[in-house]
Amino acid sequence: MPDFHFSLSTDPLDPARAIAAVTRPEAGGIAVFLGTTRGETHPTLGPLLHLDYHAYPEMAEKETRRLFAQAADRWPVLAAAIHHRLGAVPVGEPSIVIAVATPHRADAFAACRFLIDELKKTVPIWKREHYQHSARWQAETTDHVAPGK
Amino acid sequence: MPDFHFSLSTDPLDPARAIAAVTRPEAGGIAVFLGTTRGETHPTLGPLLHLDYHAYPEMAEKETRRLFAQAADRWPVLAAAIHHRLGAVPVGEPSIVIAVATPHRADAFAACRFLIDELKKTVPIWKREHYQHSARWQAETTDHVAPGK
Amino acid sequence: MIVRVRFFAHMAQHARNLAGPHADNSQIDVPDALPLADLPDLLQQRFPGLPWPTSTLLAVNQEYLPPTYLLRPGDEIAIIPPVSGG
Amino acid sequence: MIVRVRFFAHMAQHARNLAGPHADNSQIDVPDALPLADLPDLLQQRFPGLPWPTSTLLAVNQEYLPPTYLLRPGDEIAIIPPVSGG
Repeated sequence: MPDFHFSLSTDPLDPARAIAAVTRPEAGGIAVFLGTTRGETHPTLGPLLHLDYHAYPEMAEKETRRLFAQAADRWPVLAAAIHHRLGAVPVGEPSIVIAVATPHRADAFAACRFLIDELKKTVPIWKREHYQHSARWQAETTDHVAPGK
Repeated sequence: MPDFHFSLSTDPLDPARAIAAVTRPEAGGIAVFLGTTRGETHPTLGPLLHLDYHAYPEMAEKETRRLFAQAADRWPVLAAAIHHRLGAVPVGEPSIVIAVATPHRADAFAACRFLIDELKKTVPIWKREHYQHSARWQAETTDHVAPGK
Repeated sequence: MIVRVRFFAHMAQHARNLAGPHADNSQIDVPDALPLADLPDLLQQRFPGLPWPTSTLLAVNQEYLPPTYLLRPGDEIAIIPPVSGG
Repeated sequence: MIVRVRFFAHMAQHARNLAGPHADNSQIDVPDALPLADLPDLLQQRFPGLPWPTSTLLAVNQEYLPPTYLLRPGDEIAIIPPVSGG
């Protein structure tokens, strides 16, 4: 199994650290993804100030390692790193950095894309949107079962 | 037209500089690609020591800007940076860093992938492979017209 | 039998509001070998009015498990509303 | 008329070996309004034995141009063997 580096931290993320963690002499390409807090303005809640990320940390790591194992099965991954920030992430700053090294670039892009897409579906991390006039959990804005059901 | 940052330099590349150049509050995703010198051993020429990159600099910039304009036509690119290293690039170090910021991640991946794929086809930069026992231009190893033709 | 139940995001906030400061991570008495599929109804009785997103998933001991799983004493069950990391 | 011709990679090395240290970037006398398509043959006569990759492209004033382009005085023509940047 190739190297996998995972971290959750309230410190600002350093993409150079994720890149260094996956750099290998056998690599021909490193694909990196940064997800950043996008500044936007809600019609009634006002401008977004920051996103606030919370995790179920033990499971977030376990689930992310499972996704990494799937990626390593599908593509010739030499090493990968996923660093997710928790707590407040201001507009313009990254909440996640994913770096994947492979011998050839197409695989690096595919595996990196797979990891961010799957992470967003299953890894237990939640964001709370802090607007100027109010805050709300992203999960609050989805459909709910009828009360009493 | 969104911001585009291009450089050719014999200095080691700093991915953080490319990422900083494209960071925007409107960005939700930044896709980054690093092409790195892959260590390999040729059956007769021995281990690869480094790659040596040369450019037709005026045209390399013009052609890369043309590719960027195509990318900005196809995807909602906020900013992009392409930094290519020239001269000797040792095994494990990047010869190119491409960073692309877009509002949503699928576009960042697509535009970044487009830029590296097209750059490799048309931008006038050439590498010379320095093996332990000999050096050769990559272009030398392709088919040539018959002498005297 | 006793199992541990953990809530997250807005569900954690509501659980605390409904049942006290530790209600988002507490031990609960449930019938022996309760199928995982039956836990949501039981929790909605214990926490009346708790918001429950339609695509909420259940994890046991840090792993998504099928609704047919039969709970065991000491299991840690996490109620996972739609995730939004990345 | 006079145009400038530039060679790169191994073609530059061979041009220098064949015709002196500046032969990879030199002024050359060509017929007026020579179609770009006719330049390779003319260069292969001037530089006998110059290796010429089959997929070599021609650029004029830092831009790939079609073979029908008619050369003008002062044009800078670059002979672009298969590129390998990135």
